[in-house]
Amino acid sequence: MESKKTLVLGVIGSDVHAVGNKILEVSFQEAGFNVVNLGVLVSQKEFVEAALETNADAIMVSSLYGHGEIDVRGLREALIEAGIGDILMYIGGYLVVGSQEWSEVENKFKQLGFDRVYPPSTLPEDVIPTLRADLGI
Amino acid sequence: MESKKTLVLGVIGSDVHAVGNKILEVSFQEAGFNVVNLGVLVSQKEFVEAALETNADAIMVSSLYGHGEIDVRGLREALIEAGIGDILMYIGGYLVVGSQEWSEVENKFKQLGFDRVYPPSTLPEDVIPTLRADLGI
Amino acid sequence: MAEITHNKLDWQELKGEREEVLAGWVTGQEVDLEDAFRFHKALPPHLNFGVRMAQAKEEGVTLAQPRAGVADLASHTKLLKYLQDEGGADLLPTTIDSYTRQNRYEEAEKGLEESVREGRSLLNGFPAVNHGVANCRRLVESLSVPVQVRHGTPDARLLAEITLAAGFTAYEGGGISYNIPYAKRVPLEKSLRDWQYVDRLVGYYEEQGITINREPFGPLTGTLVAPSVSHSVAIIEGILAAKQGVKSLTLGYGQCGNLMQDVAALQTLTILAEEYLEAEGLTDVEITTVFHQWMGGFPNDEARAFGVISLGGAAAALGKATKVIVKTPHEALGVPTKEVNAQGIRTTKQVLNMLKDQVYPENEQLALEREIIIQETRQILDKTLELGKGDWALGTVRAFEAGVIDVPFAPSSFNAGRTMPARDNEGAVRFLSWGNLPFNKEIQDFHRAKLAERGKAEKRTPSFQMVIDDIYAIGQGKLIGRPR
Amino acid sequence: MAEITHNKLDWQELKGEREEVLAGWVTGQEVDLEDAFRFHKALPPHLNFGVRMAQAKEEGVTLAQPRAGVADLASHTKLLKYLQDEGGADLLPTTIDSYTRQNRYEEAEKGLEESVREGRSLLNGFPAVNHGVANCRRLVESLSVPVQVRHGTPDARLLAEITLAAGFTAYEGGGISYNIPYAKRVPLEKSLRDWQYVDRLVGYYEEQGITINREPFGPLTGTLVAPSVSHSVAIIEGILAAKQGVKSLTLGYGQCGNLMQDVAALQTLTILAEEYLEAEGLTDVEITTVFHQWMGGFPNDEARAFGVISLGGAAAALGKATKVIVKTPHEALGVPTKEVNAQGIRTTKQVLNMLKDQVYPENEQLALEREIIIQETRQILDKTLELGKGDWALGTVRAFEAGVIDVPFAPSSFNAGRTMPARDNEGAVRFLSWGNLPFNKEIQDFHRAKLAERGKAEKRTPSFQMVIDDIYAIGQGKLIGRPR
Ligand code: B12
Ligand code: B12
Repeated sequence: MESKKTLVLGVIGSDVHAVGNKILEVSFQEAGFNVVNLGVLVSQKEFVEAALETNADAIMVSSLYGHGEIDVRGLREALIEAGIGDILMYIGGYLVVGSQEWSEVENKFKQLGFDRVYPPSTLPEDVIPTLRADLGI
Repeated sequence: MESKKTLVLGVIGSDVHAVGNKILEVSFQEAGFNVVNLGVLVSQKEFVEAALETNADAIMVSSLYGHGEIDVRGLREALIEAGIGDILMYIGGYLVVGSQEWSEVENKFKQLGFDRVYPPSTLPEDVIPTLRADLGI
Repeated sequence: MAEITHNKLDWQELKGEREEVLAGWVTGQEVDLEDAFRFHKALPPHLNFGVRMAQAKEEGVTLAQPRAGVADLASHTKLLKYLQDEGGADLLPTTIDSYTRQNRYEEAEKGLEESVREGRSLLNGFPAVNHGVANCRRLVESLSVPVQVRHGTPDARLLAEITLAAGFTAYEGGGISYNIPYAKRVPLEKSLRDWQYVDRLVGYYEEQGITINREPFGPLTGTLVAPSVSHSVAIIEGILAAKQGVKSLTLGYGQCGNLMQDVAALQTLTILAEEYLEAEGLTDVEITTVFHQWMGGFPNDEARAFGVISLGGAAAALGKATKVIVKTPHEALGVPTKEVNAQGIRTTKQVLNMLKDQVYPENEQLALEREIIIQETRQILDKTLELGKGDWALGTVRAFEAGVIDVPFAPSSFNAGRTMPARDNEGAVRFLSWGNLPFNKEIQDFHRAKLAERGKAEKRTPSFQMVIDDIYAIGQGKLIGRPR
Repeated sequence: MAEITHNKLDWQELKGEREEVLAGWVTGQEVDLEDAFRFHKALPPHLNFGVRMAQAKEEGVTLAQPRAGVADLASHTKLLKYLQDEGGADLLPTTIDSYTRQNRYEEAEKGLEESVREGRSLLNGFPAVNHGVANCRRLVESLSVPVQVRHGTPDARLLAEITLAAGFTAYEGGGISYNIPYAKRVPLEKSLRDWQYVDRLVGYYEEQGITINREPFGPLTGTLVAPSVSHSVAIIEGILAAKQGVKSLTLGYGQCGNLMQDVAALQTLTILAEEYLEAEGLTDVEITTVFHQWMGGFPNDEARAFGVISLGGAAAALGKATKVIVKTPHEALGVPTKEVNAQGIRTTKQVLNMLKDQVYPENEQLALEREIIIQETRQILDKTLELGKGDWALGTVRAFEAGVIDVPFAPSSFNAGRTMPARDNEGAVRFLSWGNLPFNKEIQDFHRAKLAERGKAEKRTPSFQMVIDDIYAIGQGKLIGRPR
């Protein structure tokens, strides 16, 4: 299909949690998306470049190991600089060290430039309908 | 020995918890007391009568099943009426239903006329020295 | 009193007694059997306890059931719904308060009133007699899983009349198991006969096509009760119940703590029960099992209590019990809140689910453990029947008199109390002294050897101190009360 | 780079490399080996990890060790003391943060500073390199049980230099187990060689009479890793370590969830390791085992998590692991507080204590399970050695290239990633596809049959969906991901 939307997927920073990433890849593919999976240990630069190169419709960032807060700072700015500042961007996983009040975490990451923020026990089926809606499909 | 002090022991009310009672009996005996064990399901009347009959030095009440609060009301008064109002009286076990702040429970039972109040995980060795002291031996 | 027999009571002849029983408290007047039958027949099958148990047995899964009861109806309903919805309880209880258990309905009434006034339960359970039929029905109707009456009542006739009429579909207890651990001066003849009444009532419901599940209380005093002792009691009560027409029977056993012994105990319970029931020609009874998580003293610490609870769940699953009665992390702290109670259920269910497709492997040691339990139980039961000259009820009375059945730490003056149980070097419950339990030399030698082995490992002669140490052990974080 | 071999590195020739390594961060200058030896020799034996492990092995008990690490020294010390005193931890960890693991010491420094400023840890562990030798020593000195460095670092040379000099007596990791699950683009030649450096350093300590315990990371990706795969890696890393002079070795295995398989895995791990080490003439190595409580996704609910933790404790005790690494009831919620961490330890210790005198019975199924693991592991290891022409290091590189060793869900591009593990109908981890694992027909048929059996029970053809279901299963309260 020509109309397939492209997602760039990856686990940011020094994070190596690979299992959720693998499942998301398979699930998004099965849901009809074109998935560019950068895997684990992905830098901000790699996200930006991949999004540019593939003309992506959305970036799906994972962070499981707790350093997400540090790792994503400046990502939205880098996207703006690259001229794709308004690309849709989701994040999910264990976004901070320890367990904090979810609404605080959500807020923090929205301010860091994410359109949607997902807690750890999120299943692919919890995300796909929203993603379709946000992408207008 | 002539000088043996006599303890009246029993589990008050409709309470049938027999294990702790058995252990207390054996332990107090081994510690050199003369033990009159009324067992479980002991009424206030039985406590008063046994104390009178055996010329007891102390009454050791157990209550494990949670109704202790209701069961012991009036016991001190009954002892006073029987002319042995100043007999030493201890209570121990699970004194109320559920778990409440210990200091509150202790206070409540002191007001109900007990000289000492013990929480459930009390071991015989936690009590015997104090008992000796209170009885002046 | 006529000499007790195990024969079926004549329903017509019970009329007079029933009237007396129902007059025991004002709510007795609410009992109307015809109406009760209508109510039961209208209940959907998923609310029938026996049906649910039979289904679980068929599927080979273990169901989880908590204990719970508070004084007033609204709070009790809320509690059970919480355990069902948030705890995931497969089966529900209604634990009865201790005054009701001693038929002291006035005191229960006072406790109930005071509880309502103070806004907290001053009773350790739900006074179902005081609440009466109509109120109890409201409870049954508001639940979506079956509910059972759990108590500890030597004379439970009125309680049975009221709760069964109200639509409860399961009733715990028996003439031995709700007397010996729960009373001091109630003669066995009396409690056996009062429970025959209950069983006959259940049998009468069965005659109308209404299944009421009956469950003798397996763990007895909950404290180092060896499997053969509790099996003997469970099987006798099973026979006595079946003689009165009970068709759905759940036999119980309380965790001892050695996994192999616990599995062997669960496996032998059904084998032996079927054997002895069949010998009496009682072949149309559905037998299921219940495993009780550790019934003795618990650790104060919640985290440690979770460990004890989980091990109990594991033994239940590996022994393929039909249901497990769940403890809570606050067992050693007091009657739990609904939240804490639900935690115990969820921990248990996680363990059950993770083990449900696994088996405890057949092996020689397990076979030996089963053989010991089978031989011991047969020796007790056969001697009991002999004493009763073929009558189980009479035999039971005489067996207790003779110490042929003897429950450790029981408060009843009709229990000999001459045995002394203790753990062996692997933590299995054995006998340090077996009193008058009619064990043959082989069995006696077995116990002697097992305890000598432990004594040697601990460099001490087995004595009552060992028993005391074992009583405290689990509460203090271990299974065997080794000297420090 | 010269072709890798498993031969012992020449300590003198390492001089230059050591200088480079120590120059990697300013605290490298603090390392003074003579001073380190003095410090270690002055440590009382009860603080030596290897000594404690050997003692536990001798006594046949299982020790409990948590994971824990926060950014700043004072908080980290407080945390470990709490786990020791309130949790009853027998052994302590120091979990290193993820920046340090990737040698990003600047980022670790930033995280550390920010953590101190904000008064909460922004790092997921303790940045030991940044803290340096003197600070780490303060930590070691303030504890009363042995402490180990736990991390996930492909190039852990500087971290080893600093922490060993600081008096840590145990060091986790290895050239495979801290690369394949923890990195994406680090060639095995590089990580193997960097870990030979670490092992040679440990060997040098051993030459001075100082025992440093080494532990390959057993669970790898923690997600449905079959025993033969993790055993192969553990044994290779054990051989590689011993070749460099390591004398105290703890081999690991992560709980799969089927009790029989877990017990068989623990039993075979030592048997196989001794066999393969002996074949290399490495006979003076003390081998102990570590069991990791379930390393995959946990349930969110604490009560359910306690159930998973307890089952792990039970498997560790019944499999007679020398130690168990403990999870916490907040595993699925985030890095735990010290209180929650201590709860996990206490639950585990209750289970360990209650099972420590019990055995998992020998039986045919267990023997079969052992046989499968032994055969599979031998097939993998023998092929590896063949590929390496007798050299384990070279063989490892080639085995990974060929998919002869293949870790499921590993992020490394040097891992073939062609296998697909799934649970069988009893929950044991089997292979749905074994990629290039060099299994003979018998083994292949075994796995095929096992998965066919499950497929039949679930009325579906085994596929990746089954794998996904299994990944979520424990988190969702069950062991096997059955279709709903
Ligand atoms: C397996 C595991 C590991 C394995 C990973 C192997 C591998 N290479 O993949 C190993 C053992 C190597 C490991 C290492 C570490 N781990 Co780890 N690990 C886990 C564990 C147990 C399961 C993760 C998992 O695979 N889950 C299953 C998958 C399917 O779920 P998932 O990853 O959560 O992904 C789903 C959702 O989160 C969501 N999602 C994820 N990303 C995104 C993105 C978007 C856009 C959306 C919409 C949704 C979404 O959808 C996914 C699919 O359903 C979790 C705890 C848990 N969950 O029980 C800890 C956990 C994630 N690990 C943790 C930590 C700290 C570490 C370590 C630092 C070690 C340590 N201190 O113990 C290292 C870090 C290594 C590194 N540099 O990254 C912490 C994170 C804590 C925090 N943030 O507060 C956790 C929570 C454990 C804990 N409680 O301490 N870990
Ligand atoms: C075994 C047991 C039973 C057995 C008793 C068998 C028997 N006849 O003895 C059975 C199963 C029959 C039973 C029944 C019931 N039980 Co009960 N039982 C227990 C259990 C598990 C252990 C008790 C025990 O034997 N401990 C070991 C002995 C050695 O310790 P102890 O009894 O506490 O005694 C020691 C100390 O308390 C102290 N002590 C005691 N008395 C005194 C007195 C003095 C003066 C001093 C100084 C010290 C002292 O010294 C003793 C020796 O160390 C406890 C919970 C627990 N502790 O883990 C619940 C528990 C006591 N039972 C409880 C309840 C509610 C009941 C029931 C109402 C049923 C129910 N709702 O579940 C019935 C009541 C029956 C009745 N009418 O009494 C509650 C009480 C709750 C509360 N007060 O809030 C408990 C705490 C369980 C719970 N968390 O719900 N129980």
